[in-house]
Amino acid sequence: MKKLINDPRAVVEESVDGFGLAHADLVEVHRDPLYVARRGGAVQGKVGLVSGGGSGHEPLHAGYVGQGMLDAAVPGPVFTSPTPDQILPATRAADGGVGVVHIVKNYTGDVLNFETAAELCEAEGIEVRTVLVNDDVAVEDSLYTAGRRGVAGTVLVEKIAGAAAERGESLDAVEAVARKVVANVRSMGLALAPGTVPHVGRPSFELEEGEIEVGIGIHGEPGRRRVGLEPADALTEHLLTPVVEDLGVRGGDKVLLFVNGMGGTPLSELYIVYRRAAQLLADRGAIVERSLVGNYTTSLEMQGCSVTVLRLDDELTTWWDAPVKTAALRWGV
Amino acid sequence: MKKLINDPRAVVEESVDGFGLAHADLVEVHRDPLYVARRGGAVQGKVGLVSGGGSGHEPLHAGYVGQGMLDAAVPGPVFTSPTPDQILPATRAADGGVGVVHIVKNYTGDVLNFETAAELCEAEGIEVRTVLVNDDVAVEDSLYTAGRRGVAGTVLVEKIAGAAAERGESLDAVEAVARKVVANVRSMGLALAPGTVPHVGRPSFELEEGEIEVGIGIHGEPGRRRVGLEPADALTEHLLTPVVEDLGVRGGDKVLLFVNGMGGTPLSELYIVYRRAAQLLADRGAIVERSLVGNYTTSLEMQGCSVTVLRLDDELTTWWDAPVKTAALRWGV
Amino acid sequence: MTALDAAWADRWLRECARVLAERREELIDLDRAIGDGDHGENMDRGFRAVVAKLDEARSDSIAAALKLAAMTLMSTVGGAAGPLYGTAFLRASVAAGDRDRLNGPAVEALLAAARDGIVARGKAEPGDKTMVDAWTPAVKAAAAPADGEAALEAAASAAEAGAQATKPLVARKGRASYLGSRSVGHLDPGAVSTSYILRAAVTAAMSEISAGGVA
Amino acid sequence: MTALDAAWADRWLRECARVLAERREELIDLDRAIGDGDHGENMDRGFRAVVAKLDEARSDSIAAALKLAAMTLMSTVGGAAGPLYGTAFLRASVAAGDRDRLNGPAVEALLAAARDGIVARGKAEPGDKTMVDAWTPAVKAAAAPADGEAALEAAASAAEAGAQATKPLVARKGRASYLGSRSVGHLDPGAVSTSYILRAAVTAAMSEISAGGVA
Ligand SMILES: Nc1ncnc2c1ncn2[C@@H]1O[C@H](COP(=O)(O)OP(=O)(O)O)[C@@H](O)[C@H]1O
Ligand SMILES: Nc1ncnc2c1ncn2[C@@H]1O[C@H](COP(=O)(O)OP(=O)(O)O)[C@@H](O)[C@H]1O
Ligand SMILES: [Mg+2]
Ligand SMILES: [Mg+2]
Ligand SMILES: [Mg+2]
Ligand SMILES: [Mg+2]
Repeated sequence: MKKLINDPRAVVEESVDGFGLAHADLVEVHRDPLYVARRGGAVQGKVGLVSGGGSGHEPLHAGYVGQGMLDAAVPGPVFTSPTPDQILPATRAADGGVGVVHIVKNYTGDVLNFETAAELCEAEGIEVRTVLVNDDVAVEDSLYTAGRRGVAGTVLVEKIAGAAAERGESLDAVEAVARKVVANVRSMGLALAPGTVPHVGRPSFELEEGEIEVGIGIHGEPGRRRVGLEPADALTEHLLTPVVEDLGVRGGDKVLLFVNGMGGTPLSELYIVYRRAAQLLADRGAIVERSLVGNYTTSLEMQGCSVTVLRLDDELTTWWDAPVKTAALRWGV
Repeated sequence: MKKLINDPRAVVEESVDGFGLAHADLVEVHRDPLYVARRGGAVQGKVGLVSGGGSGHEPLHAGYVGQGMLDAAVPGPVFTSPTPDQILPATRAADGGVGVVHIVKNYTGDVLNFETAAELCEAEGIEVRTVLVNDDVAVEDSLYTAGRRGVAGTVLVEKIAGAAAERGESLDAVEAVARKVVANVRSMGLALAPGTVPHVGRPSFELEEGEIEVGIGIHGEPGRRRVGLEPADALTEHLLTPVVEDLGVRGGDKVLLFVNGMGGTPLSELYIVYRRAAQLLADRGAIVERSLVGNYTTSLEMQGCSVTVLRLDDELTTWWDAPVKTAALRWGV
Repeated sequence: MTALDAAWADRWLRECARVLAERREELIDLDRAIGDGDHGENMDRGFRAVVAKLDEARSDSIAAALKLAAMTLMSTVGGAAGPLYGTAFLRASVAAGDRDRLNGPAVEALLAAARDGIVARGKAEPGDKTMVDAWTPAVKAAAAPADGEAALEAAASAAEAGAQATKPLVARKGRASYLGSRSVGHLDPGAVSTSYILRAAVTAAMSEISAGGVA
Repeated sequence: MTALDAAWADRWLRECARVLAERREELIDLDRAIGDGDHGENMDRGFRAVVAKLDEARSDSIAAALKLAAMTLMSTVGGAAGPLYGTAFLRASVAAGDRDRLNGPAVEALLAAARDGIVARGKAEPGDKTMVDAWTPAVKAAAAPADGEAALEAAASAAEAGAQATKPLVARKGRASYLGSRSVGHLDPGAVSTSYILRAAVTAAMSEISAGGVA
């Protein structure tokens, strides 16, 4: 394992430390327990927004703490959800007196830890609403699974709900818009090569030369199937087709197209995927109104990408365009 | 070779195509010959700013085209400088009637091609000033080399000169501030693992397990020396020390600290490097006033990073903070 | 054999830490196969923290030791296993009440409370290929013996068999469920760690070594 | 042997394309060792484009063919080699003037003009481990023969020797100079491609095949 790290067990703390130093104008890093809060603390009268999950997906979530997005982020160990005793103080730090929304990616670990934390928060008199993100169409949503996973669509939920909260919308309204994004966003990813979890020291999975995993999760969990490597255009179609079919995209629909890198793939390749995805959407008569291309929800240095489509309406577009000032997403301010 | 590409020889064109589609609000992509210009064309009365070079360093340079930064970018084939017949129309597209600055990374190929293009521009009556960026302290600047290479510091030159140009400074003034950045910026990088040039199909160099290249260039050119892998803190010191010594950083100096990823290293690791670099600067009494952390000047999917320090004064800080609206760098607007 | 008293509870938790550190790689490998490869690290981190807490202040009752373990696991393990084992130890602590020794029925009550806590949180049913498949037969096996140590021994053996029996199952809960039928042919890591935890309880019961001696 | 006329110039450029496509990998490897690994790709791309241009419109003079090559190389090769070879062919074209056949002194004049163009652009001196180390001995060797073909043959052989002689040198220009003494022990890719280009001129001179037949 070759990594720019010191002690494999100190990776998260040292990295968050560096993040706090580099973005001291935006965030405050709290230790014991570890969480990242917006500089200056909770905004009174504003609905608080908290997200979190295992580390290794940077810039998710700490990179999205700031004006117009999250009030606090809770980083767990690499690929392991954080614990209730981290989530509780993060929620306190985000509470402006009118309630907090927890944005939780749908993994058993995250769900259980946020659930426990929410109980503790309620006991303290902080009203918590939990919005589960489950955009990954690679996993069947049935009684026989833990349900769909939350992947890159999470960034869109955080951005849009964050904008609504920043503009002073009520707890009900912020929760509702977050749920609306969840209802209208779908994703699917693939991997060309695995990443390596520092404390494990070996790649998360093995792929033969010329073999890829379609439907990969952001923790290197296996996906739908292993197939041979194909040209980017064909691979893009394997990702986009289930996404738009599940979402039921029709001619005339306005969408946001988001091509996300898994961390180890060059930006130039993501644009090749974007190009084909945009063509395929155009072929279906959909109108790409907004775009996002880059490494926004990663899986360490995994090579691969995911394609996310969000069906837009005027409300979602307005919140998407609203100013945001975070380490990883910034415009209008 | 596993890559999200179609034809290895069409990588640059397809990628720039996708870039143009994703950022149609910011840029226009021109074909035959290929270059990327700011949407809406040259701003009359504004000094034009053009940069370019081999592809494979994305988001450099096309990602920096837009308000407050470049007017045009000229992508060559992967790791190969563009040709004069691309640079010429890009310069025309950037010319607002008061001259154009070419920002050129100091490589023989880039220098020769931009030089030829500049002659052609002058023949057309466009006044061109060329600013060579040569921030890489890994290479000895002597009569016996082609001089220092231009690496990640280029982003800072483009941002700061771009801000000055946007505010309507004269050709002399824009050239002067670009030269001031060059005079005050130094960088050094290292690689843990190579990238693969698509049309070559094999990694650019070989490193043993447990071996790294210190002083690597952004084309995988060999650096100062191969050493054993060490903890991130020690490696950061190997990069930062020559940078600050060459720059002659003293106690009380205000600096911008920039930790750049080479494309295949997780953001979390870059923050671990940032953390140590900030500590080392503090130990020397330098004051880190501004920061930048991320993949801004890459080398395909190479794993590694570089550390750049820019000595700031009030003028440079003002231009750094000025609004910028490009695909890869955006704030204040 | 020693009594199942507060000193035993302390030794049990320390033995868990020792065994899970030893089995860290194995559990990582099981989780890599059908999950995300962190189960061994999570359990090792959690029980290491439990021992650190025990070293700070010796618990003077079974209930106190189990509660300390519950709170520590909850705040250090993370993932799915953290809240599940945390709830299990918390419910077990409540079931232990002010008993200073455990007999067979008490062992059964304690294990049943733990299992019920896991089911309440995780909503898994037997056969879903989770740790429930180790806990459920363990509770059942603990019902017969009157003697506490014998009940533990029966429970541990049943948990081991239960863990082995997860191999042919299709996972329906947790991360492994994403794999669908590709989860067949692998042991569930949480069921295996459960069997180690229950076996540790037996080892602690047979051990003459005083609590402070094992780390 | 055929005359060194316009048809020969056409065949020369096509032979360059054929040889450089064949040597693409070899030149990539030489450039990977002490540069950035693109020289073979750059030269292949450039001469492929030259052939495409020749196919569009047959040049009816030596000067026209060389100028077409110059402009095409300049706009397709990129890197250091593009402007250098572009300048070389442009100066050679000027030196060819309105000659419709080349004798020995004309060959020498043409090669000297090419070399001087490269030096003017790149500022390398002999011994800097660049393509200049192939061109310089080539120009010198071409001075003796009165006959054009013999001059080319002498030039090509001298360029080959010159290219081989770059091996022990320390690079002082171009990308390889960053390596300092680590560049010792490797051939300079541009010197090698120069030797192929000059050898191609000889092959074209010996070839009976009409211009259209070689692609
Ligand atoms: N809903 C559930 N109910 C009971 N046990 C579960 C459930 N989900 C997961 N588990 C158990 O948790 C184990 C995985 O734990 P761990 O790897 O630490 O967490 P994560 O899956 O979050 O990475 C599984 O092997 C399984 O035994
Ligand atoms: N200043 C120079 N003068 C003459 N030849 C040079 C000079 N710099 C580089 N070269 C030649 O160019 C060759 C490299 O060409 P190429 O790989 O195509 O370009 P780049 O170095 O830009 O990647 C070298 O092998 C050398 O022969
Ligand atoms: Mg996990
Ligand atoms: Mg090159
Ligand atoms: Mg796991
Ligand atoms: Mg080269």
